[in-house]
Amino acid sequence: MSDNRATMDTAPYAITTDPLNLDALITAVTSGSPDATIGPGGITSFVGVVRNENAGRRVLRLEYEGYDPLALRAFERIGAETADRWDVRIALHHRLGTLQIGEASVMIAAASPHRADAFAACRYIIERVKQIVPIWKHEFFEGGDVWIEGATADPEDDVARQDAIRVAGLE
Amino acid sequence: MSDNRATMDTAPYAITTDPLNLDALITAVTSGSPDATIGPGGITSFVGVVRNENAGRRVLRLEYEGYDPLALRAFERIGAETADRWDVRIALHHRLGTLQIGEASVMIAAASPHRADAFAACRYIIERVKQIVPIWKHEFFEGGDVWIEGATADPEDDVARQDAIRVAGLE
Amino acid sequence: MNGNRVTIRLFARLKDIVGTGELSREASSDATAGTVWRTLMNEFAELRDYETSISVAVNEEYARMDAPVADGDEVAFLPPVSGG
Amino acid sequence: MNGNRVTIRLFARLKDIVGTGELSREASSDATAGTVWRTLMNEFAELRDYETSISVAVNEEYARMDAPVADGDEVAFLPPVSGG
Repeated sequence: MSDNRATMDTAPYAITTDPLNLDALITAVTSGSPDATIGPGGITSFVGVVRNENAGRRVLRLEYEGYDPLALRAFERIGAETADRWDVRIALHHRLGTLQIGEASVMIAAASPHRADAFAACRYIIERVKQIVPIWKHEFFEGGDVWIEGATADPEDDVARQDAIRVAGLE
Repeated sequence: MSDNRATMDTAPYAITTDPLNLDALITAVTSGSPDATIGPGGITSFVGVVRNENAGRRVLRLEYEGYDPLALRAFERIGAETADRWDVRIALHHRLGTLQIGEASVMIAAASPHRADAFAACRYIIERVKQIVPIWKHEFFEGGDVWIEGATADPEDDVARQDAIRVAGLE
Repeated sequence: MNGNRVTIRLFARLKDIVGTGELSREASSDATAGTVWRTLMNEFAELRDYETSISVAVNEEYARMDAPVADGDEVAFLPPVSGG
Repeated sequence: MNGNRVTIRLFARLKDIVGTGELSREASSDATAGTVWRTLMNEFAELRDYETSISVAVNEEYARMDAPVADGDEVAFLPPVSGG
Protein backbone atom coordinates (compact mmCIF):
# COMPACT_ATOMS: atom_id res chain seq x y z
CA MET A 1 0.00 0.00 0.00
CA SER A 2 2.89 2.34 0.67
CA ASP A 3 4.76 1.56 -2.53
CA ASN A 4 6.87 4.55 -3.44
CA ARG A 5 6.41 3.90 -7.12
CA ALA A 6 2.70 4.49 -6.73
CA THR A 7 1.36 6.54 -9.60
CA MET A 8 -1.01 9.49 -9.27
CA ASP A 9 -3.56 8.76 -11.97
CA THR A 10 -6.57 10.89 -11.10
CA ALA A 11 -8.66 9.65 -14.04
CA PRO A 12 -12.00 8.20 -12.93
CA TYR A 13 -11.29 4.90 -14.72
CA ALA A 14 -7.90 3.25 -15.11
CA ILE A 15 -6.34 -0.11 -15.94
CA THR A 16 -2.64 -0.24 -15.28
CA THR A 17 0.27 -2.53 -14.40
CA ASP A 18 1.54 0.14 -11.96
CA PRO A 19 0.77 -0.02 -8.23
CA LEU A 20 -2.55 1.62 -7.40
CA ASN A 21 -2.81 4.73 -5.24
CA LEU A 22 -5.92 5.41 -3.16
CA ASP A 23 -5.14 9.12 -2.84
CA ALA A 24 -5.42 9.38 -6.61
CA LEU A 25 -8.95 7.96 -6.55
CA ILE A 26 -10.00 10.20 -3.68
CA THR A 27 -8.68 13.18 -5.58
CA ALA A 28 -10.61 12.00 -8.64
CA VAL A 29 -13.93 12.01 -6.76
CA THR A 30 -13.43 15.19 -4.74
CA SER A 31 -11.51 17.68 -6.87
CA GLY A 32 -12.98 20.33 -9.11
CA SER A 33 -16.72 20.50 -9.76
CA PRO A 34 -17.01 24.16 -8.71
CA ASP A 35 -20.60 24.10 -9.90
CA ALA A 36 -21.62 21.59 -7.23
CA THR A 37 -24.18 23.29 -5.03
CA ILE A 38 -23.73 20.61 -2.38
CA GLY A 39 -20.22 19.24 -1.99
CA PRO A 40 -19.35 15.76 -0.80
CA GLY A 41 -20.03 14.88 2.82
CA GLY A 42 -18.79 11.32 2.72
CA ILE A 43 -16.28 9.35 0.70
CA THR A 44 -16.21 5.57 0.80
CA SER A 45 -13.51 3.41 -0.68
CA PHE A 46 -12.84 -0.24 -1.30
CA VAL A 47 -9.40 -1.74 -1.79
CA GLY A 48 -9.15 -5.36 -2.91
CA VAL A 49 -5.84 -6.95 -1.93
CA VAL A 50 -4.28 -10.26 -2.88
CA ARG A 51 -5.03 -12.68 -0.07
CA ASN A 52 -2.65 -15.38 1.11
CA GLU A 53 -5.40 -18.02 1.00
CA ASN A 54 -8.10 -19.11 -1.43
CA ALA A 55 -10.34 -22.19 -1.18
CA GLY A 56 -7.91 -23.78 1.28
CA ARG A 57 -4.89 -23.18 -0.95
CA ARG A 58 -1.81 -21.23 0.18
CA VAL A 59 -1.58 -18.56 -2.49
CA LEU A 60 1.89 -17.39 -3.61
CA ARG A 61 0.96 -14.68 -6.11
CA LEU A 62 -1.68 -13.74 -8.68
CA GLU A 63 -1.25 -12.77 -12.30
CA TYR A 64 -4.07 -10.62 -13.65
CA GLU A 65 -4.87 -10.53 -17.33
CA GLY A 66 -7.45 -8.30 -18.94
CA TYR A 67 -9.00 -7.33 -22.25
CA ASP A 68 -8.21 -3.69 -21.68
CA PRO A 69 -10.45 -1.80 -24.11
CA LEU A 70 -13.52 -3.84 -23.22
CA ALA A 71 -12.69 -3.68 -19.52
CA LEU A 72 -12.58 0.13 -19.69
CA ARG A 73 -15.95 0.13 -21.42
CA ALA A 74 -17.29 -2.12 -18.67
CA PHE A 75 -16.00 0.40 -16.12
CA GLU A 76 -17.86 3.16 -17.94
CA ARG A 77 -20.99 1.06 -18.04
CA ILE A 78 -20.76 0.41 -14.31
CA GLY A 79 -20.24 4.13 -13.77
CA ALA A 80 -23.38 4.94 -15.74
CA GLU A 81 -25.40 2.31 -13.85
CA THR A 82 -24.18 3.77 -10.57
CA ALA A 83 -24.97 7.36 -11.55
CA ASP A 84 -28.52 6.30 -12.52
CA ARG A 85 -29.17 5.06 -9.00
CA TRP A 86 -27.10 7.10 -6.54
CA ASP A 87 -25.92 10.69 -6.15
CA VAL A 88 -22.18 9.95 -6.33
CA ARG A 89 -18.95 10.67 -8.10
CA ILE A 90 -16.90 7.51 -8.50
CA ALA A 91 -13.45 6.28 -9.47
CA LEU A 92 -12.45 2.72 -10.34
CA HIS A 93 -8.89 1.54 -10.97
CA HIS A 94 -7.76 -2.04 -11.62
CA ARG A 95 -4.22 -3.36 -11.76
CA LEU A 96 -3.00 -6.09 -14.14
CA GLY A 97 0.17 -8.17 -14.20
CA THR A 98 1.90 -9.99 -11.36
CA LEU A 99 0.72 -9.07 -7.85
CA GLN A 100 2.22 -10.26 -4.59
CA ILE A 101 0.27 -11.07 -1.41
CA GLY A 102 -1.02 -7.87 0.17
CA GLU A 103 -0.81 -5.79 -3.00
CA ALA A 104 -3.94 -3.98 -4.17
CA SER A 105 -5.62 -5.32 -7.32
CA VAL A 106 -8.60 -2.98 -7.39
CA MET A 107 -9.52 0.36 -5.82
CA ILE A 108 -12.89 2.09 -5.81
CA ALA A 109 -13.87 5.46 -4.37
CA ALA A 110 -17.32 7.05 -4.17
CA ALA A 111 -18.09 10.56 -2.93
CA SER A 112 -21.58 11.78 -2.15
CA PRO A 113 -23.37 14.44 -0.12
CA HIS A 114 -25.03 11.44 1.62
CA ARG A 115 -23.04 8.62 3.17
CA ALA A 116 -25.71 6.02 2.43
CA ASP A 117 -25.25 6.67 -1.29
CA ALA A 118 -21.47 6.50 -1.02
CA PHE A 119 -21.59 3.13 0.78
CA ALA A 120 -24.16 1.59 -1.55
CA ALA A 121 -22.39 2.75 -4.70
CA CYS A 122 -19.01 1.46 -3.56
CA ARG A 123 -20.44 -1.95 -2.74
CA TYR A 124 -22.41 -2.11 -5.99
CA ILE A 125 -19.33 -1.30 -8.04
CA ILE A 126 -17.15 -4.09 -6.63
CA GLU A 127 -19.96 -6.61 -7.19
CA ARG A 128 -20.35 -5.46 -10.80
CA VAL A 129 -16.59 -5.56 -11.39
CA LYS A 130 -16.64 -9.21 -10.40
CA GLN A 131 -19.65 -9.87 -12.61
CA ILE A 132 -18.95 -8.21 -15.93
CA VAL A 133 -15.42 -6.83 -16.31
CA PRO A 134 -13.20 -8.95 -18.62
CA ILE A 135 -10.31 -9.45 -16.22
CA TRP A 136 -9.04 -12.85 -15.06
CA LYS A 137 -6.81 -13.97 -12.24
CA HIS A 138 -4.26 -16.71 -12.65
CA GLU A 139 -3.59 -18.09 -9.19
CA PHE A 140 -0.18 -19.53 -8.33
CA PHE A 141 -0.43 -21.55 -5.13
CA GLU A 142 1.73 -24.04 -3.25
CA GLY A 143 1.63 -27.04 -5.54
CA GLY A 144 0.24 -25.63 -8.76
CA ASP A 145 -1.62 -22.92 -10.59
CA VAL A 146 -5.17 -22.38 -11.79
CA TRP A 147 -7.15 -19.83 -13.77
CA ILE A 148 -9.95 -18.57 -11.57
CA GLU A 149 -13.30 -18.47 -13.35
CA GLY A 150 -16.16 -16.63 -11.74
CA ALA A 151 -19.13 -15.02 -13.40
CA THR A 152 -20.19 -15.21 -17.02
CA ALA A 153 -19.35 -11.78 -18.40
CA ASP A 154 -22.78 -10.79 -19.68
CA PRO A 155 -23.44 -7.11 -18.96
CA GLU A 156 -27.05 -7.55 -20.13
CA ASP A 157 -27.74 -10.23 -17.51
CA ASP A 158 -30.34 -8.43 -15.43
CA VAL A 159 -30.48 -11.15 -12.78
CA ALA A 160 -26.83 -10.49 -11.98
CA ARG A 161 -27.38 -6.74 -11.95
CA GLN A 162 -30.38 -7.04 -9.61
CA ASP A 163 -28.25 -9.22 -7.37
CA ALA A 164 -25.61 -6.49 -7.17
CA ILE A 165 -28.30 -3.93 -6.36
CA ARG A 166 -29.62 -6.20 -3.60
CA VAL A 167 -26.14 -6.65 -2.11
CA ALA A 168 -25.53 -2.90 -2.24
CA GLY A 169 -28.69 -2.96 -0.17
CA LEU A 170 -30.36 -0.42 1.95
CA GLU A 171 -31.83 1.73 -0.81
CA MET B 1 -7.02 15.46 1.59
CA SER B 2 -3.49 15.94 0.30
CA ASP B 3 -2.40 18.23 3.09
CA ASN B 4 1.36 17.99 3.42
CA ARG B 5 1.17 18.44 7.17
CA ALA B 6 -0.78 15.20 7.40
CA THR B 7 0.44 13.11 10.28
CA MET B 8 1.11 9.39 10.10
CA ASP B 9 -0.57 8.14 13.26
CA THR B 10 -1.00 4.41 12.75
CA ALA B 11 -2.75 3.84 16.10
CA PRO B 12 -6.13 2.17 15.69
CA TYR B 13 -7.88 4.98 17.60
CA ALA B 14 -6.93 8.63 17.53
CA ILE B 15 -8.37 12.05 18.35
CA THR B 16 -6.27 14.91 17.08
CA THR B 17 -6.34 18.50 15.90
CA ASP B 18 -3.94 17.57 13.07
CA PRO B 19 -5.19 16.79 9.55
CA LEU B 20 -6.17 13.15 9.18
CA ASN B 21 -4.35 10.77 6.85
CA LEU B 22 -6.14 7.81 5.29
CA ASP B 23 -2.89 5.98 4.53
CA ALA B 24 -2.20 5.89 8.27
CA LEU B 25 -5.50 4.13 8.94
CA ILE B 26 -4.96 1.65 6.11
CA THR B 27 -1.53 0.88 7.51
CA ALA B 28 -3.10 0.43 10.94
CA VAL B 29 -5.51 -2.25 9.68
CA THR B 30 -3.13 -4.10 7.35
CA SER B 31 0.34 -4.07 8.90
CA GLY B 32 1.80 -6.72 11.15
CA SER B 33 -0.33 -9.59 12.41
CA PRO B 34 2.10 -12.30 11.16
CA ASP B 35 -0.02 -14.86 12.97
CA ALA B 36 -3.01 -14.23 10.73
CA THR B 37 -3.73 -17.46 8.87
CA ILE B 38 -5.93 -15.61 6.40
CA GLY B 39 -4.81 -12.10 5.53
CA PRO B 40 -7.09 -9.28 4.46
CA GLY B 41 -8.82 -9.52 1.10
CA GLY B 42 -10.73 -6.26 1.27
CA ILE B 43 -10.30 -2.92 2.98
CA THR B 44 -13.14 -0.44 3.17
CA SER B 45 -12.84 3.11 4.33
CA PHE B 46 -15.09 6.02 5.12
CA VAL B 47 -14.00 9.65 5.14
CA GLY B 48 -16.40 12.25 6.47
CA VAL B 49 -15.71 15.72 5.08
CA VAL B 50 -17.07 19.12 6.01
CA ARG B 51 -19.87 19.87 3.60
CA ASN B 52 -20.63 23.34 2.24
CA GLU B 53 -24.33 22.98 3.04
CA ASN B 54 -26.44 21.83 5.98
CA ALA B 55 -30.22 22.10 6.37
CA GLY B 56 -30.32 24.78 3.68
CA ARG B 57 -27.59 26.86 5.31
CA ARG B 58 -24.40 27.85 3.51
CA VAL B 59 -21.74 26.50 5.88
CA LEU B 60 -18.49 28.47 6.26
CA ARG B 61 -16.58 26.20 8.66
CA LEU B 62 -17.07 23.81 11.56
CA GLU B 63 -15.44 23.79 14.96
CA TYR B 64 -15.33 20.37 16.57
CA GLU B 65 -15.13 20.00 20.34
CA GLY B 66 -14.74 16.71 22.18
CA TYR B 67 -14.42 15.18 25.61
CA ASP B 68 -11.24 13.39 24.60
CA PRO B 69 -10.78 10.67 27.23
CA LEU B 70 -14.41 9.57 27.06
CA ALA B 71 -14.41 9.81 23.27
CA LEU B 72 -11.43 7.45 23.09
CA ARG B 73 -13.23 5.02 25.38
CA ALA B 74 -16.26 5.24 23.13
CA PHE B 75 -13.99 4.39 20.17
CA GLU B 76 -12.73 1.34 22.05
CA ARG B 77 -16.26 0.32 22.87
CA ILE B 78 -17.29 0.63 19.22
CA GLY B 79 -14.22 -1.42 18.29
CA ALA B 80 -15.23 -4.17 20.70
CA GLU B 81 -18.83 -4.16 19.43
CA THR B 82 -17.52 -4.43 15.87
CA ALA B 83 -15.12 -7.28 16.66
CA ASP B 84 -17.97 -9.19 18.31
CA ARG B 85 -19.92 -9.17 15.09
CA TRP B 86 -17.52 -9.12 12.15
CA ASP B 87 -14.12 -10.57 11.26
CA VAL B 88 -12.33 -7.25 10.85
CA ARG B 89 -9.45 -5.08 11.96
CA ILE B 90 -10.49 -1.46 12.28
CA ALA B 91 -9.10 2.02 12.71
CA LEU B 92 -11.02 5.14 13.70
CA HIS B 93 -9.58 8.67 13.78
CA HIS B 94 -11.49 11.88 14.52
CA ARG B 95 -10.25 15.43 14.15
CA LEU B 96 -11.14 18.29 16.50
CA GLY B 97 -10.72 22.05 16.19
CA THR B 98 -11.51 24.32 13.25
CA LEU B 99 -12.17 22.55 9.94
CA GLN B 100 -12.69 24.20 6.59
CA ILE B 101 -15.09 23.01 3.85
CA GLY B 102 -13.75 19.80 2.27
CA GLU B 103 -11.48 18.88 5.17
CA ALA B 104 -11.86 15.45 6.71
CA SER B 105 -13.39 15.28 10.20
CA VAL B 106 -13.45 11.52 10.61
CA MET B 107 -11.78 8.54 8.94
CA ILE B 108 -12.56 4.86 9.37
CA ALA B 109 -10.86 1.81 7.85
CA ALA B 110 -11.85 -1.85 8.13
CA ALA B 111 -9.88 -4.79 6.76
CA SER B 112 -11.26 -8.30 6.49
CA PRO B 113 -10.72 -11.53 4.60
CA HIS B 114 -14.33 -11.00 3.44
CA ARG B 115 -15.49 -7.80 1.79
CA ALA B 116 -19.03 -8.09 3.18
CA ASP B 117 -17.60 -7.86 6.71
CA ALA B 118 -15.41 -4.90 5.79
CA PHE B 119 -18.36 -2.96 4.33
CA ALA B 120 -20.74 -3.74 7.19
CA ALA B 121 -18.19 -2.88 9.89
CA CYS B 122 -17.27 0.43 8.28
CA ARG B 123 -20.90 1.47 8.01
CA TYR B 124 -21.69 0.33 11.54
CA ILE B 125 -18.78 2.33 12.95
CA ILE B 126 -19.80 5.66 11.42
CA GLU B 127 -23.38 5.19 12.67
CA ARG B 128 -22.11 4.44 16.18
CA VAL B 129 -19.73 7.41 16.11
CA LYS B 130 -22.71 9.65 15.45
CA GLN B 131 -24.71 7.95 18.21
CA ILE B 132 -22.42 7.70 21.21
CA VAL B 133 -19.08 9.52 20.85
CA PRO B 134 -18.91 12.74 22.92
CA ILE B 135 -17.90 15.08 20.10
CA TRP B 136 -19.89 18.14 19.01
CA LYS B 137 -19.84 20.34 15.94
CA HIS B 138 -20.26 24.08 16.14
CA GLU B 139 -21.47 25.21 12.75
CA PHE B 140 -20.60 28.66 11.44
CA PHE B 141 -22.82 29.52 8.51
CA GLU B 142 -23.69 32.60 6.50
CA GLY B 143 -25.63 34.67 9.01
CA GLY B 144 -24.88 32.97 12.29
CA ASP B 145 -23.66 29.94 14.18
CA VAL B 146 -25.27 26.98 15.93
CA TRP B 147 -24.23 23.99 18.01
CA ILE B 148 -25.40 20.87 16.22
CA GLU B 149 -27.12 18.39 18.54
CA GLY B 150 -27.81 14.91 17.30
CA ALA B 151 -28.12 11.74 19.32
CA THR B 152 -28.31 11.34 23.08
CA ALA B 153 -24.93 9.88 23.99
CA ASP B 154 -26.10 6.75 25.78
CA PRO B 155 -23.86 3.82 24.88
CA GLU B 156 -26.24 1.45 26.68
CA ASP B 157 -29.17 2.44 24.45
CA ASP B 158 -29.80 -0.85 22.71
CA VAL B 159 -32.42 0.58 20.35
CA ALA B 160 -29.77 2.86 18.88
CA ARG B 161 -27.27 0.02 18.62
CA GLN B 162 -29.78 -2.24 16.88
CA ASP B 163 -30.50 0.59 14.49
CA ALA B 164 -26.80 0.83 13.61
CA ILE B 165 -26.69 -2.93 13.07
CA ARG B 166 -29.70 -2.69 10.78
CA VAL B 167 -28.15 0.11 8.75
CA ALA B 168 -24.88 -1.84 8.46
CA GLY B 169 -27.28 -4.35 7.05
CA LEU B 170 -26.90 -7.40 4.98
CA GLU B 171 -25.31 -9.69 7.54
CA MET C 1 -18.48 19.72 57.92
CA ASN C 2 -15.99 20.20 55.13
CA GLY C 3 -18.18 20.18 52.00
CA ASN C 4 -17.23 17.81 49.22
CA ARG C 5 -16.19 19.58 46.05
CA VAL C 6 -16.68 18.23 42.55
CA THR C 7 -15.33 19.48 39.27
CA ILE C 8 -18.02 20.00 36.65
CA ARG C 9 -17.14 19.72 32.94
CA LEU C 10 -19.47 21.19 30.33
CA PHE C 11 -19.42 20.95 26.55
CA ALA C 12 -20.82 22.58 23.43
CA ARG C 13 -23.90 24.73 24.10
CA LEU C 14 -23.84 23.92 27.83
CA LYS C 15 -20.48 25.64 27.97
CA ASP C 16 -21.92 28.70 26.20
CA ILE C 17 -24.87 28.85 28.59
CA VAL C 18 -22.75 28.64 31.73
CA GLY C 19 -19.92 30.70 30.30
CA THR C 20 -17.19 28.19 31.14
CA GLY C 21 -16.32 24.58 30.39
CA GLU C 22 -15.10 23.82 33.87
CA LEU C 23 -16.30 24.90 37.29
CA SER C 24 -16.19 23.66 40.86
CA ARG C 25 -19.17 23.28 43.18
CA GLU C 26 -19.85 21.95 46.64
CA ALA C 27 -21.80 18.74 46.86
CA SER C 28 -23.41 17.16 49.90
CA SER C 29 -22.07 13.85 51.16
CA ASP C 30 -25.07 11.99 49.66
CA ALA C 31 -24.92 13.84 46.36
CA THR C 32 -25.45 12.08 43.03
CA ALA C 33 -24.72 13.19 39.48
CA GLY C 34 -28.39 14.14 39.34
CA THR C 35 -28.10 16.37 42.43
CA VAL C 36 -25.22 18.22 40.82
CA TRP C 37 -27.19 18.64 37.57
CA ARG C 38 -30.29 19.99 39.32
CA THR C 39 -28.20 22.44 41.31
CA LEU C 40 -26.72 23.68 38.06
CA MET C 41 -30.17 23.94 36.41
CA ASN C 42 -31.34 26.10 39.29
CA GLU C 43 -28.39 28.37 38.70
CA PHE C 44 -28.65 28.48 34.88
CA ALA C 45 -32.28 28.23 33.75
CA GLU C 46 -31.42 27.68 30.08
CA LEU C 47 -29.98 24.28 31.00
CA ARG C 48 -33.58 23.08 31.44
CA ASP C 49 -33.61 22.62 27.64
CA TYR C 50 -31.48 19.54 28.33
CA GLU C 51 -33.50 18.03 31.16
CA THR C 52 -34.48 14.96 29.13
CA SER C 53 -31.54 14.72 26.75
CA ILE C 54 -28.53 15.17 29.01
CA SER C 55 -25.97 12.40 29.53
CA VAL C 56 -23.50 12.26 32.36
CA ALA C 57 -20.03 10.84 32.95
CA VAL C 58 -18.30 10.56 36.31
CA ASN C 59 -14.51 10.42 36.27
CA GLU C 60 -14.45 9.86 32.50
CA GLU C 61 -16.89 6.94 32.53
CA TYR C 62 -20.51 7.10 31.43
CA ALA C 63 -22.74 6.98 34.48
CA ARG C 64 -26.39 7.20 35.46
CA MET C 65 -27.92 10.24 37.09
CA ASP C 66 -28.26 8.30 40.36
CA ALA C 67 -24.53 7.56 40.51
CA PRO C 68 -23.01 8.89 43.78
CA VAL C 69 -20.32 11.52 43.52
CA ALA C 70 -17.47 11.89 46.00
CA ASP C 71 -15.04 14.62 46.89
CA GLY C 72 -12.71 15.38 43.98
CA ASP C 73 -14.82 13.63 41.36
CA GLU C 74 -15.12 15.01 37.83
CA VAL C 75 -18.74 15.15 36.69
CA ALA C 76 -19.21 15.82 32.96
CA PHE C 77 -22.55 16.77 31.41
CA LEU C 78 -22.93 15.91 27.75
CA PRO C 79 -25.56 17.38 25.43
CA PRO C 80 -26.69 15.26 22.47
CA VAL C 81 -23.59 14.44 20.41
CA SER C 82 -22.92 15.40 16.80
CA GLY C 83 -19.53 13.96 15.87
CA GLY C 84 -18.59 12.38 12.57
CA MET D 1 -13.61 -16.14 -53.65
CA ASN D 2 -11.24 -14.32 -51.33
CA GLY D 3 -12.18 -15.66 -47.86
CA ASN D 4 -12.86 -13.16 -45.13
CA ARG D 5 -10.30 -13.27 -42.34
CA VAL D 6 -11.03 -12.48 -38.72
CA THR D 7 -8.66 -11.96 -35.83
CA ILE D 8 -9.51 -14.13 -32.83
CA ARG D 9 -8.54 -12.96 -29.31
CA LEU D 10 -8.42 -15.47 -26.46
CA PHE D 11 -7.93 -14.94 -22.75
CA ALA D 12 -7.03 -16.80 -19.57
CA ARG D 13 -7.43 -20.57 -19.85
CA LEU D 14 -8.65 -20.32 -23.46
CA LYS D 15 -5.26 -18.90 -24.32
CA ASP D 16 -3.54 -21.82 -22.58
CA ILE D 17 -5.70 -24.37 -24.42
CA VAL D 18 -5.08 -22.88 -27.84
CA GLY D 19 -1.47 -21.93 -27.08
CA THR D 20 -1.81 -18.33 -28.20
CA GLY D 21 -3.87 -15.27 -27.34
CA GLU D 22 -4.30 -14.13 -30.90
CA LEU D 23 -4.81 -16.04 -34.14
CA SER D 24 -6.30 -15.46 -37.57
CA ARG D 25 -8.87 -17.66 -39.30
CA GLU D 26 -10.88 -17.61 -42.47
CA ALA D 27 -14.60 -17.04 -42.08
CA SER D 28 -17.34 -17.51 -44.67
CA SER D 29 -19.23 -14.46 -45.87
CA ASP D 30 -22.25 -15.41 -43.75
CA ALA D 31 -20.18 -16.21 -40.65
CA THR D 32 -21.28 -15.18 -37.18
CA ALA D 33 -19.36 -15.06 -33.90
CA GLY D 34 -20.92 -18.46 -33.19
CA THR D 35 -19.58 -19.92 -36.45
CA VAL D 36 -16.09 -18.80 -35.53
CA TRP D 37 -16.45 -20.27 -32.03
CA ARG D 38 -17.67 -23.65 -33.31
CA THR D 39 -14.84 -23.83 -35.82
CA LEU D 40 -12.41 -23.24 -32.97
CA MET D 41 -14.09 -25.87 -30.75
CA ASN D 42 -13.68 -28.42 -33.56
CA GLU D 43 -10.00 -27.60 -33.68
CA PHE D 44 -9.43 -27.55 -29.87
CA ALA D 45 -11.70 -30.02 -28.11
CA GLU D 46 -10.96 -28.69 -24.63
CA LEU D 47 -12.79 -25.49 -25.53
CA ARG D 48 -16.03 -27.50 -25.25
CA ASP D 49 -15.76 -26.88 -21.46
CA TYR D 50 -16.87 -23.35 -22.28
CA GLU D 51 -19.78 -24.13 -24.59
CA THR D 52 -22.36 -22.73 -22.16
CA SER D 53 -20.29 -20.14 -20.32
CA ILE D 54 -18.44 -18.34 -23.11
CA SER D 55 -19.04 -14.65 -23.85
CA VAL D 56 -18.07 -12.91 -27.04
CA ALA D 57 -17.09 -9.43 -28.12
CA VAL D 58 -16.80 -8.21 -31.71
CA ASN D 59 -14.52 -5.23 -32.31
CA GLU D 60 -14.26 -4.52 -28.58
CA GLU D 61 -18.01 -4.49 -27.97
CA TYR D 62 -19.97 -7.25 -26.26
CA ALA D 63 -21.97 -9.14 -28.87
CA ARG D 64 -24.28 -12.13 -29.20
CA MET D 65 -23.19 -15.38 -30.78
CA ASP D 66 -25.45 -14.65 -33.75
CA ALA D 67 -23.71 -11.36 -34.52
CA PRO D 68 -22.31 -11.34 -38.07
CA VAL D 69 -18.58 -10.97 -38.51
CA ALA D 70 -16.94 -9.27 -41.48
CA ASP D 71 -13.50 -9.25 -42.99
CA GLY D 72 -10.95 -7.74 -40.62
CA ASP D 73 -13.15 -7.99 -37.51
CA GLU D 74 -11.68 -8.81 -34.11
CA VAL D 75 -13.65 -11.55 -32.37
CA ALA D 76 -12.78 -12.04 -28.68
CA PHE D 77 -13.90 -15.05 -26.65
CA LEU D 78 -14.16 -14.47 -22.91
CA PRO D 79 -14.29 -17.22 -20.29
CA PRO D 80 -16.09 -16.44 -17.01
CA VAL D 81 -14.42 -13.40 -15.49
CA SER D 82 -12.64 -13.19 -12.14
CA GLY D 83 -11.46 -9.62 -11.71
CA GLY D 84 -11.50 -7.62 -8.53
